[in-house]
Amino acid sequence: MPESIVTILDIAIGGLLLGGIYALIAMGLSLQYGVARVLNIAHGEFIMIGAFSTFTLYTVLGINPLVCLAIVGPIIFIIGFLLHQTLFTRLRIAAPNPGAYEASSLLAAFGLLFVIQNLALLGWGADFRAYSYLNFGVNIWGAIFSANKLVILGFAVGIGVAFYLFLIRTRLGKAIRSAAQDPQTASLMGVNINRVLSICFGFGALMAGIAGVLISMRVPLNPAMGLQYTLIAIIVIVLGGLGSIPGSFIGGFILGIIGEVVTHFEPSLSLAAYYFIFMLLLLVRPKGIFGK
Amino acid sequence: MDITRFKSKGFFIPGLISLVLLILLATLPLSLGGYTVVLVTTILMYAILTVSWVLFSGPSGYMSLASAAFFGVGIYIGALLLPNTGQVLPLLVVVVLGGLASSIVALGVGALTLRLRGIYFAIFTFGLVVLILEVLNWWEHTVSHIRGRFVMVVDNETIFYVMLAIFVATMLTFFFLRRSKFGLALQSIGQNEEAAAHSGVNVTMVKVLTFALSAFFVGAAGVVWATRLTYIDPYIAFNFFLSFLPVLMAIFGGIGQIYGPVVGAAIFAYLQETLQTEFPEVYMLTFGIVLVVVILYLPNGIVGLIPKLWRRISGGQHANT
Amino acid sequence: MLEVSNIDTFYGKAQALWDVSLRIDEAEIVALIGANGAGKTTLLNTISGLLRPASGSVEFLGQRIDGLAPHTIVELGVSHVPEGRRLFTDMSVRENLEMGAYTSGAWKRKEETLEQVYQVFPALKERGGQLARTLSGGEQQMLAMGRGLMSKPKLCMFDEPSFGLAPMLVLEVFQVMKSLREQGITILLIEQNVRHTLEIADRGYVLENGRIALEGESKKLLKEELIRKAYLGL
Amino acid sequence: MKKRLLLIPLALLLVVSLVAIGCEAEEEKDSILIGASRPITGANAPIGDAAFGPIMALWEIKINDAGGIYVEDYGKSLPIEYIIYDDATDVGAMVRNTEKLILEDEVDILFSSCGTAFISAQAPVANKYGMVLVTAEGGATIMRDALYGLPYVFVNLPFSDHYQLPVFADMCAAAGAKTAYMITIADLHGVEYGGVAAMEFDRVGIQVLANKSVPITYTDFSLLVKDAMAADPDVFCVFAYPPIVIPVTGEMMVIGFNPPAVIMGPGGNFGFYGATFGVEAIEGVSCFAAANSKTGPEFERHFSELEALVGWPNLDWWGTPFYEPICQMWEQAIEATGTLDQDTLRDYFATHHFDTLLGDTYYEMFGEGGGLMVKETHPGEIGQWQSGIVEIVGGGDWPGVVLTSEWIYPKPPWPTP
Amino acid sequence: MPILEGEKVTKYFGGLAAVSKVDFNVDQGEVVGLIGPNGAGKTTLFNLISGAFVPKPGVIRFKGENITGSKPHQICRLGLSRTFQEVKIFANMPVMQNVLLGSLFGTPTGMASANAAKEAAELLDFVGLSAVGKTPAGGLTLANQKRVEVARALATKAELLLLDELMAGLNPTETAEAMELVTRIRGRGVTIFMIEHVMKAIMGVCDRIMVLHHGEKIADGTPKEIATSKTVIEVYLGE
Repeated sequence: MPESIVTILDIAIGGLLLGGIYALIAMGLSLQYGVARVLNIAHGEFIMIGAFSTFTLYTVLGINPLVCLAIVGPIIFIIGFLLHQTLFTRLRIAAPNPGAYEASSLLAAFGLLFVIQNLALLGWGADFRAYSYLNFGVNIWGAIFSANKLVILGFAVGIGVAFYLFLIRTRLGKAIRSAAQDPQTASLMGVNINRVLSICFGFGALMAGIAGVLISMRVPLNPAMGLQYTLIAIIVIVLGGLGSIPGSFIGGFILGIIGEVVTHFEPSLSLAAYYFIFMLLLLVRPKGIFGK
Repeated sequence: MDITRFKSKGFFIPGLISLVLLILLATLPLSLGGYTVVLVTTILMYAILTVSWVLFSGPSGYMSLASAAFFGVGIYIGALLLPNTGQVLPLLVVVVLGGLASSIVALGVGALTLRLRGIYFAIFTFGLVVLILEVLNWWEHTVSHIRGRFVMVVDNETIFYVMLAIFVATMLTFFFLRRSKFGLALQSIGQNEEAAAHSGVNVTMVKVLTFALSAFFVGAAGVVWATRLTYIDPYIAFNFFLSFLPVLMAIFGGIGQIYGPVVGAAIFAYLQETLQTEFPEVYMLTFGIVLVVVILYLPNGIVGLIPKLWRRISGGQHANT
Repeated sequence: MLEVSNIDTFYGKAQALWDVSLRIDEAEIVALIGANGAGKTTLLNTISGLLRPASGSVEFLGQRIDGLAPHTIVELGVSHVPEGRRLFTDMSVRENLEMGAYTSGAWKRKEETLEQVYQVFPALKERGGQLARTLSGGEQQMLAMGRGLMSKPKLCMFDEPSFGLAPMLVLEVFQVMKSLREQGITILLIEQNVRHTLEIADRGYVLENGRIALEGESKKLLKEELIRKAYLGL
Repeated sequence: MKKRLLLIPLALLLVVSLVAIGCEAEEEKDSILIGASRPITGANAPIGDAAFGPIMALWEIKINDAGGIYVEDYGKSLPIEYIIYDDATDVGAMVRNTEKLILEDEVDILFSSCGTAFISAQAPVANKYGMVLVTAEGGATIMRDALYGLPYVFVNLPFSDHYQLPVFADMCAAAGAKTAYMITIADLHGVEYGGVAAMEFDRVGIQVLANKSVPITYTDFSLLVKDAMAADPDVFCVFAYPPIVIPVTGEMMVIGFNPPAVIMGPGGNFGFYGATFGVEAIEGVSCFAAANSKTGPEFERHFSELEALVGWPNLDWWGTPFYEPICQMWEQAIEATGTLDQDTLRDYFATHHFDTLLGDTYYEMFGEGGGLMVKETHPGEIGQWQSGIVEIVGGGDWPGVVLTSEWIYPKPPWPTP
Repeated sequence: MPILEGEKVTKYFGGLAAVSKVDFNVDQGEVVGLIGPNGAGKTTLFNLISGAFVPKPGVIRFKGENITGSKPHQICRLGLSRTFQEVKIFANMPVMQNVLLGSLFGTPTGMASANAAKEAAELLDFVGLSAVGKTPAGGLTLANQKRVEVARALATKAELLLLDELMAGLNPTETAEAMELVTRIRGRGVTIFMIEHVMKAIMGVCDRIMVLHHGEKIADGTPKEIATSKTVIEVYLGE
């Protein structure tokens, strides 16, 4: 196959692979912000917790990282659910209006960021932790990608599609969508709004935790690693339109591809490009690519 | 408490009290010296950032996360014009230039972001910090090939007095703006921008000018801060935590009253420093818990306590509603 | 059927309802009349659980429901069609209706109920797949009412269903009310259009400044001096 | 209104008085106070944990078990006592901590913060107050330029042109390498190493095919590594930190990019680099390293003590051999001068030779300014992973250099999965 | 002489014309009503006149001057002021300052503070809100909030006032009071262009009525003509 086509494949598939993880973390944040109205700046900390847990389970107990998904995911869901039930539900009830709740929950999440990071530091220490898993090449039409990245992409797409179907098809999914638009009216329909919002927050945390499990196969871990992912997630949810879960999913892939294209030409500007495009989009189309 | 008071009255006695306390504060380095000066300088820096944030974001309702960008611009101007290799311009001139540079950035950003409201404005201004950081970093890395800049070393007393002067200027501006026609217009924008526009307020101009004004003080403080840091690179200058801190400190202190942001900044800075130095292992944990507890139990910030306590002290009088 | 006894309700620190009592019998249309800000919506919100009374009680079919969460109250058979329609604008017409049948009992029978609602509002059937936001004002109101009926309520509370509708559509809304009552649904109705409301209602309450100022049979109320002056402009 | 205005300065005064209460009166000297602002949290925490931090901990035990350091001014041996503040990897906090240590805690000795940018900012601050600062983690040529104006600052760690990259370039040229490809991190470290490497490769006739810089928070290196592979260089340099070095290594294994020489730094010089991939997998990867257990008996003690304290994955074969001498020099300087007076100590550091882990140790002085540890003190510059350990394979041409193994060129292939 | 004229005023949202080629004029001193079914484009037309939207294509002239493309605050300062369908007041500001804002910023030259305060006090008295001048506007009843809006609009020295559903949500007594207020405003020499659903009100106070339907003007005439127009009855009034 000609060189240039392989390069284009490298960029395109590489972008999708990168985008998969972006999509996953952005969907999680989108649930937490778009539905539960918590701009969870501690989102990345759940990624970090997921990653560290996997590291420990794999290196100490020898549990396969993919099996960890099934262990870490539910636990982080429960942590997220309980956090929302105790902390954020209280704030929501106490807040005089939705704007005040957004502000107070953002700040509470900021506090949470510190608490979780410090607990991780006490638990795991500050040292770099890394392991290598499924780190071998898979050839796709001449372009080679590591197997763990393909697995990450598979999970991201699988979870994204499954979650989308869940939202569209199921009763709880519809409750979540209605709560996203108008929680008070949803409660008048019989939706237990506190529980549904907590479930959304829990799902958001779950997606972050799963992203953490997957990321841990590729990058070194340390307790301060979370914030960079939170920032990416914020960019993506704006790109996809605040509150739009499919938007976040597709937005993640778009950002991934943008990242790879810029990296191809000038890697040192890749992050600048993210923010530039993000800000440009805010100016030209603040509702996001898929917002109405 | 009427925060929208427009007509000014009774300046003399409170002005006199402020003046006396200001003199006390100004003579502080002589009486206490040493690290106290450094700590108070830090608190003044935080207070300038917080009050400047409240100056614009408080009444207008636009949550700006651009503080770190303005501060960074000031720091960079400081580093460029006050290098360790030899002073180009007097410190005070550079302070003003740093303020102006930040104001110019704010004017540009303000003009661009007029259409953005609510969380979009907040996210945009935050993106600005990272964008400037990344572009500047790229510039230093591939164009100027300068790997960090040493800044002129200035003695602590000078830093303190210049910071104090900027603080006083910020407070006076804040105080008079709130009671001016301009402040009223800004507040009307915060409550209903559309109605303000249709009532004859040039909303664009009011917003952009106030944004630039608030940026001026932050930029000026940045110049002074550069001389304290003594060495800067883009990552040091554009520290995006400084975008969040003023918001936290303002809410921590409460933005209903004029002294709220100052109290918030002072307590916050002191708490942060004490925790970070005395309990470094659990500093973040304690800090996070304090933050969550304040949000849960003191939604109006620390100064929200004062009216409550006052009422209790003065014998259970009820506040007028 | 519904017994509201001596409730006081606060909005934040401000008291909105003072010692309000109200009774609704089976298969009645009860009208709730009052100026803007008199506390009508607050009363509905208190009944449906969005607000909690500071004192007093609300009983539905003999069971205390004050203090229960809104979703529990819906399960018991009280439906609240809120002011301003409050549709889920990004969901389809059909999904909006399905949300109306969210309670566990109604969910199982939702296809059946859907057919019944389509009979009352045939226009909704044609537009089933459309997003709610794309409907006209009148259709949106129909959808809000239809959604309120999907939970198979015993008591249905309507908050200004004719607000913002052109005169022709207002009449249609009142027609629907009448036909619902004929189907055995008890109705609590808030309306600005006092004359029309009292004409179809059995009984009425007048709220003024958060207190019940008058109550009685609609026909009598129509003749009351206070009503004639304040609400009918006579 | 009055209440309002009153409260602004009152709040400030309150804080001020709290601080004042915190200050204690002078007591009889019963310990040597050593202050340090360290990254206990934040991005630099892993480095602080693995590098100078453990050296400080070991030294405290050693000195205090021996009854302290004899200081003639006080006529007795004084134990050492640390005051360590967290700077959360924030330069502003580091500056504030440093000033607090100097002004409020009045420490006798200031120990260094962690990271090149941090040291660069700490040096002028320490110098401003006349505190001797011997730097630990980090160092760069920009520091050397500044040293002329910083008489109280002494730099220990070797850096790019002093003398790592000249040695590495010579090694590559001698092995027959013709081309090089560089990935550098977009910060001070990257600029420095990228720039100096370009000069050194040019000097020995190696063509630099590309120098790609990447932002600190970048995580996906697939395209870059593929680009590097397409360029087919003889030497592949990654001048970045562990969060970049490790994924780049992973990518190289995935696509089978195996140039004859690979240098990873900093990152490759830590035990956890080997632990991540398994030491067999990284056979032949080069890094910056000064010494290992085989360099000499003192080094064997040095590394075994550290390993017992922090574990093998946190061993650092580049930094710690230069950090332990910091402590040893302080001890010798205090005992020799009999004082904790900073000016006296500064002059002692500037003019005397020390006997440390590294052997004869001394500084090259920059005019009236500070000092840089002379390159003749370095036991080695370049390491390479061989059979599970970092062997020292490159160094200068002075007598103190101890190479523990031959450089393997070309590097053996990555293992097949 | 027309104080306000519109020529082929058009506004598209997405692909749909909310207002389509509407010609209109309002004469000095007139009270003109604008009616039509929900979604007919009435509020959009007001937004176009007051500068919130720019017509494309179309031209709007006020006092003979082309104001197409002018900003809302510029149009306001020329003497064209408005109220809103959903009240837009400054809820946390005292009633007095709501009005003051209009006289400080909305007048052609801008007023000195003392004059502005005097003017605002006079207007509060005019709309009957003197007693609540210091109350935060958000605490008032809907009817009174609408009065605050009217006073604020008048404070800008308005020559033409756009009233968007002044009576929506008011009870009959309040509606009657609002009609009386409209008459008194007219008595001050202010021209009025008003959207209204309450037919009794609009028939009672207007000199002339325009009817919009699907963004197009379908009728324009005296209340009597409108009430008997076949088209209007068909699409709007019903039997």
